[in-house]
Amino acid sequence: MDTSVKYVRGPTTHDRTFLEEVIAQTPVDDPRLAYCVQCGTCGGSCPSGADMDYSPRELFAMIDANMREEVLSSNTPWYCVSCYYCMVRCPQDVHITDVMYTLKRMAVREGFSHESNAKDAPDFSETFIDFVENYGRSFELGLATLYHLRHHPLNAVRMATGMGFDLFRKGRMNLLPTRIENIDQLKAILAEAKAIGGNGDANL
Amino acid sequence: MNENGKPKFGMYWASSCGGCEISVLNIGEHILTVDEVFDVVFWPVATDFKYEDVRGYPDGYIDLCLFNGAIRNSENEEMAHLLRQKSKVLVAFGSCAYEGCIPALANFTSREAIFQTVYLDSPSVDNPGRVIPQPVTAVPEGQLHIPEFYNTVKSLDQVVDVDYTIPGCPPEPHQIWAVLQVVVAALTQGAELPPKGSIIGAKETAVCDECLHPKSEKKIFRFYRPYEKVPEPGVCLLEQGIVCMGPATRGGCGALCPQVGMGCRGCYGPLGGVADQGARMLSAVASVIGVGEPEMDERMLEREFETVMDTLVDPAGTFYRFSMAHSLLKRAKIKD
Amino acid sequence: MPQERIGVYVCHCGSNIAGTVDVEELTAWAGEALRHRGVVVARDYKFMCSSLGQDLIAKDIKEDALTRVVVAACSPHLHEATFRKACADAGMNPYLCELVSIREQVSWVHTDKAAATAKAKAVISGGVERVIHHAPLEPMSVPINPATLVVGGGIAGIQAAMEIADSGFHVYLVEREPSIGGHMAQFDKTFPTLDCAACILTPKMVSIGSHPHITLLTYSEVEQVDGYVGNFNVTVRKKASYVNSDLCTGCSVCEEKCPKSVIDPVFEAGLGYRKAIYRSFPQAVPKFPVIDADNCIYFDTGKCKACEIHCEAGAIDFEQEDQILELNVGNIILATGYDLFDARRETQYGYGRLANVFTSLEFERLTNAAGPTNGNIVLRDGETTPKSVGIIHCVGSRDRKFNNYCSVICCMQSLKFAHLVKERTGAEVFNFYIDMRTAYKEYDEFYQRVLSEGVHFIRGRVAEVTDVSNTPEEEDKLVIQIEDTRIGRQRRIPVDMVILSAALEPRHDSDEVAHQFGISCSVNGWFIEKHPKLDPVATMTEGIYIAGCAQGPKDIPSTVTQGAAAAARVLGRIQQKEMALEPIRAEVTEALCSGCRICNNLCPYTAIVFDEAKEVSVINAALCQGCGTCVAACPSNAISGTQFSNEQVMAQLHGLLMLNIMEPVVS
Amino acid sequence: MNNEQFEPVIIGFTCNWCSYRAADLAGTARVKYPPNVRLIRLMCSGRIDPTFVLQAFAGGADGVLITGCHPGECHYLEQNLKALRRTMLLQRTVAQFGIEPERVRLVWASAAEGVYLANAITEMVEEIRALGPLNWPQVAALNGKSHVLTPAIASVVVSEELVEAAI
Amino acid sequence: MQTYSYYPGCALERNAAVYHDSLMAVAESLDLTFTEVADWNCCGATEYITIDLIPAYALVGRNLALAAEQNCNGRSLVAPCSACFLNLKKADHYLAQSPELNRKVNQALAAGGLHYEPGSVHVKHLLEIITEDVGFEKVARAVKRPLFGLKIAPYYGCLIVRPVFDGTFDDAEQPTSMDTLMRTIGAEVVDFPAKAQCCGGHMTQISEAVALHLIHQLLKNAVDHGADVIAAICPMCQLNLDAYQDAVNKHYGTNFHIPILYFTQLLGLAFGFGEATMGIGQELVDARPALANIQVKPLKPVKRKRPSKTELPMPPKLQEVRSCLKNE
Repeated sequence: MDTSVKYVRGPTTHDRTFLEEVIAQTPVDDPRLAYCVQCGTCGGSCPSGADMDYSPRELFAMIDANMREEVLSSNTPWYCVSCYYCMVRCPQDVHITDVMYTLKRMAVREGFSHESNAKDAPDFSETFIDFVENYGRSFELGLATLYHLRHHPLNAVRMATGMGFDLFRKGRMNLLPTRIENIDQLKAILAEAKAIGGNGDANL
Repeated sequence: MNENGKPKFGMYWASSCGGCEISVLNIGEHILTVDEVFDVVFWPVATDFKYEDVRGYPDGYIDLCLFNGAIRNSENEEMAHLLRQKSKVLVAFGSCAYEGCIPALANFTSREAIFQTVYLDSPSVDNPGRVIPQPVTAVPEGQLHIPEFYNTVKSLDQVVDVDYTIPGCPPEPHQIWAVLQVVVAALTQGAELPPKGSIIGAKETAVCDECLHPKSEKKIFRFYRPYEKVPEPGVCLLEQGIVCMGPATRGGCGALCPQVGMGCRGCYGPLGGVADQGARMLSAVASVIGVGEPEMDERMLEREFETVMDTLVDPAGTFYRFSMAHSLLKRAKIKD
Repeated sequence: MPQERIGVYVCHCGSNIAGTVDVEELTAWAGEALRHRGVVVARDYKFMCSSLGQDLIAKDIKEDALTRVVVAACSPHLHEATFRKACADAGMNPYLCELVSIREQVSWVHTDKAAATAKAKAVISGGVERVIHHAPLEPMSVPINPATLVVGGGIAGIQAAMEIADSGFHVYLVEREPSIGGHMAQFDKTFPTLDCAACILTPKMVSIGSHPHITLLTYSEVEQVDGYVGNFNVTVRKKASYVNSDLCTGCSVCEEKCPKSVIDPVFEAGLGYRKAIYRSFPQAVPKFPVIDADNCIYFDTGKCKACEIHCEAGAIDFEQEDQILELNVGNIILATGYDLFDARRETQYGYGRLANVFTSLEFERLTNAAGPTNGNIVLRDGETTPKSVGIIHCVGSRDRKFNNYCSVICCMQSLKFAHLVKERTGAEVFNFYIDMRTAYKEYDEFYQRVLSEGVHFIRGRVAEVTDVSNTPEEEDKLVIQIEDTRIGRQRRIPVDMVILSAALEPRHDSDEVAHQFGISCSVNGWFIEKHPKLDPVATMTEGIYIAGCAQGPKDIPSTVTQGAAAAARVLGRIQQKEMALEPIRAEVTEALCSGCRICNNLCPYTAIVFDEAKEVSVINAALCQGCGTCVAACPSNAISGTQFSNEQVMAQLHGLLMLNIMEPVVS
Repeated sequence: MNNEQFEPVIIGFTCNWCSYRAADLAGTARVKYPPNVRLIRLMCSGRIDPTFVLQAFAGGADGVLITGCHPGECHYLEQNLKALRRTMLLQRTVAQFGIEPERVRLVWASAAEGVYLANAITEMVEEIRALGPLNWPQVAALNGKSHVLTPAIASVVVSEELVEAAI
Repeated sequence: MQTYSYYPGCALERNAAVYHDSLMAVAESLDLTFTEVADWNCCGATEYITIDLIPAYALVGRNLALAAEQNCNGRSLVAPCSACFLNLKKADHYLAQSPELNRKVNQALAAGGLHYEPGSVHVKHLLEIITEDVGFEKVARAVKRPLFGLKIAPYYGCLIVRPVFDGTFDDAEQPTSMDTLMRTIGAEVVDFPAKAQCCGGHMTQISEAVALHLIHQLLKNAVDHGADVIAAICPMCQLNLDAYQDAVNKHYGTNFHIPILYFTQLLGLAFGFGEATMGIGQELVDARPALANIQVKPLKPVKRKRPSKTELPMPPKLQEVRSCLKNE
């Protein structure tokens, strides 16, 4: 990006391909993203809204303006806590949380996910699903340790001595993950699912 | 050939059960009058005339020809054309000739399926060569021909021009006699014949008009097949849920069936101006299904209706028992 | 049957039709291909509905001895009457003219010219086949009863009733509540001029109460409506008020003495109290109180009778019963108004949970000098004057979960509130809006005025009103959390009072009322007008008119305009003295009826009766509405339906499909 | 038959008070839908006579759309329920004739639902397109005169000329 | 006796084992049988969906398919974890809504020999089953030792009340079912306006500051209103409020010591089970001091201060009029 340009370059075309792409990759036929009236109910409702670089409302306007790079490198989707306040309050019934998931997937797929200050979030998700794919169950101790060892070695130490240790002491953490019996079946399903999804996502 | 000067009478039996012929005989001693008035020149069931004889008659030779039976095969059709050519007045006699009747229920299936059942699948069949009738068979001596079996049964008026129609399965003897009297009067006293195309030997109103059961407003909550219910005497059968085609069927029969507790089956065909007897009855019956309120949720409504309609088994067979060939659709579509 | 001589007329409608349908080809085709069906003239013209276009038809009828006319133009709902009249003027029975739609149903909905032209041919072919089977008909003429029923005594009903009664015709004004006045009587000031609502409304109410041509039926509801335009039979239930209005002087001593005080959910919007015997408000018209039997101690326990004891006129009558009145009227105006959106349903705004969240109607009472606080703007404790007030727009409006429409009045109302708060308390005022809608005479000027008064305007829809405090300054306050969309940031604004500008909703029973009067409601529940632009106060049902918020949210000027407009329409009808009804009826041919009685319970208007002597069913032409259900159900073809006969429909069907064989549909 | 996309012909019966007005509204709002449907105005969906539907099929229509006011909103109070009953019974009946019941569709559309009606029409056109042509005149003409039986059960072969002659 | 299929979810295996133990005990007291779906897998939490769409739905789809397969007489599927509950319910809902998604997910399931027909499993949260299917009357009958005097802040969190699919059983903003449930077992329910706010979810791992802010807000709100205990219905909520209380205190200089118990633990105590059986003590903030507040007799009702003459009436609460409202 040309950082010398201080203003947001206004969209020069009325091309809505990015908007259409986001809509197509969000489950249910119409996530109603095109109906956003910019009222800001989502931004106002968001528990982590104060820390987002763009409010969801702004992000939707940017999607409509085809500002692909700016949208996908924003921390906004990664700061979504999936509380669904925006979705139940949105007067236009935009499926905001689902759109956030879509943006996260697009960001991961297109290599933007480490652009924002929430750059650890995708790794947390990936560590999580590693366990799910190999064991069929998630695994708190392993997840925490692996994730922190990879990204926050200092935290890993703090985890092990502090709260993590407390949890372990109280018998609230497993040392070994549980593996489901028919893990082969699950693997086959996920492999097929990935194949159908193609490069991450299929248009829906 | 006008040896005795009497008008010439013919009767032919195409695809039908023979009941019509019996019904003619059932006019009792009046049959003697028929013999007295007419010179029978063709009546295979009663007299020994051959097709060749008919072919030999001049056109319009037969004054009155009663044609009973549907057009099921090429022989029926050929005879329809022949008799049309040789007759002054051609009458579609009985339900088969008029509207296809029971033979036309075959229009719900196909020739192939019929042959399959009759010549191959039926448990009593012994047909190791899997032989199926062919219109033309080559033998050393040459070619053998038999009539071709059609896929679709037709009514007489669908192959030739018909002057009058006498409905009924079979037409009631008193109606036959009434018609014959009119014809005899026309032939002997120069009285006027009804306009061409008329349906004669029947009434202008429905069977209900003749039915003695008192009638009231109708609301049907479930349907019964004849074996499912002993009808309450003196109550309109339709009101009891027994499908009675009376309201949609031309009267003239004397409402014989409903009077003995059997719902009218519709053999006298539709009333004047009705294009499709089955659709009429369907509309009437559906209109008086008693369940369902406008306030109900749509799904609920549909469920209620479906429950009632589930008790009406085989609606097409019920509504089109006699009129299939003459209905708007004429036959069913058979999937390949 | 001798062949008819048919004229086919194709309208271009400017480019509306001609832009999508090849009208020249269509016309040439009709003249050629349909000649064997009797088409002797086929013409196209730029605007068939213009007088020149009509003249064209009239000329052909006279010169070419046409016996049938088919016009291919717009929807019959628009111009059927026009072309029928043109034919009638030229000496042809108007019912021998058929208008087929190639605009609404062809040119406007299709894009491919070839396909649209092909479809237009089919449509014309259908019309030609159908018109062959038309029969000349004579409309039925009904006298118009000059009396009118107005339902609803708000400002719309008041206006309509006044206009008609002032013209010398009788009006029955039916109102559900004990007094007329409606919502307007609850308001203090009206935007944008800020006149006092009572000052402009009360004189009108008084003249209604004393008008010689108005029968005022308050505390009454319509129970049943029968009949048709010109001759409606209306059954009204006048609820027992337990006060003899012939004796009552309206002194209000009974109200003072009544020991039972209850919250008044209607006039005081739940913010104030009334007695068990009450008038809605002191200037109520009529002036007589009613006893609310559900809350009356005497009706509950058999003891008390304080009102009776203190009534010098002896007007209290505990034995009074509901009265059923039968009214005969020629026309009906429905002005049933609106309900306020129940703001408790938007849980995140805390109404009903948080004391200092008020609805707009509550706030109207709060500012009203005759209201529970004598016009003092105070918090729910009744004492504290707020130092900061937030006003939230679009509560329950423009929201797919509740009402997806704009309630029209909320922006202006909120501006009025902001002004009043500022003027009377000096508090900080925040308006939270999605879009500011001030489109009407003097409205935006009012916005400018409020802007100049130092009111804060924050663009954004409030996310929530909460009592969860994060900082000391938020303690004991209502915190309004919002994204201020001007800056793209979340803001938390602590205030003392929140006012919710709640949506206007159709009356909760609008569906039932519509059904009762035989009109329709839109998806949202508002009564549907005959035409949204050109006939906004008439309905699809002849003789029934609508006015005011029952038709859709609107402000006072528009409401009054509609009331007057509906009255003008009714007056026009009354002046006609009689009117022609479409001769679309079902008839039994007795000679064909077998008396099977299939049809007998199919008619919702009980127009079909069974003649026991003749054993045939008979249709009462005055009651028949022409739906044709019995025609379709008659198994023996004994019932025929004029203008929608089996022959006509079957012929049209044949015509529509005939073309299939001639020309396939073009994709 | 050419290999162009099959364009079905659908006859639509509309109620004067709701669905015909919905169709008008669709026009006024310039909502687009395929030109395959041809509408007939009735006063009420209760006027629908199964005969009309069968006549439409017999006359070459590929589908029939019946439209009326929503239950509870009938201009004539509850006549639309009669339309519903007739349609449901008719669907059962035509199924026995080998006609897919989907070819008879009942849609409720109020006068306000122009877009909804247009969508319903579009949807139906696609559905019928997927079902393929019904071609009833050809079906009814199949009386077996035209083809020769082979010893095995002959599949139905229809000569073009004969069909044309029959039509 | 009502039987349900039971989907515990990963957390209930270990971290929230007390939730599992206590709910099983409570179920028995209420005549409920929970049959665990054999060989269930993780629901993917909120993580899988952020990486890959079809696999995320296929993952949940496998659970639904297994539940449907093993659920021979049309029982409902109960999930005690709010995230699992939502994932299962949402997947079922979206599969039904989107034929394309349904086709793809079922194509994936077919690779494992499974098939799921949307709508065939009715997913319910444990709280929904206890408050709606069982009902407060039956709960009241099972109470042996009412929790008189214990001040509870019922904490619902997000995913049980949001998003609103057709037929969500409680209000999305101010739910009340657990309030009534806690009153039914004799406890005092404190006003807790933050009851449906977010606990921060996985933000503890991504931006601790954001998470601590949210946890702090919840703890403060409960404590401000005098709660002894917060009742939780989701392992994630419990973990965040319990395990990060220390961190909140450090970060904000506060001194919160409010125990977070699963609502089933509280039900169990009221039904007469011992503290040990209910796993009391496994929480990081010890609940025993708070539980000592339980009285033998109910507290005297606090007299509502007489409304002043000037006070204006409040509108009735929505619940009281809910039945007569449109669209409810």
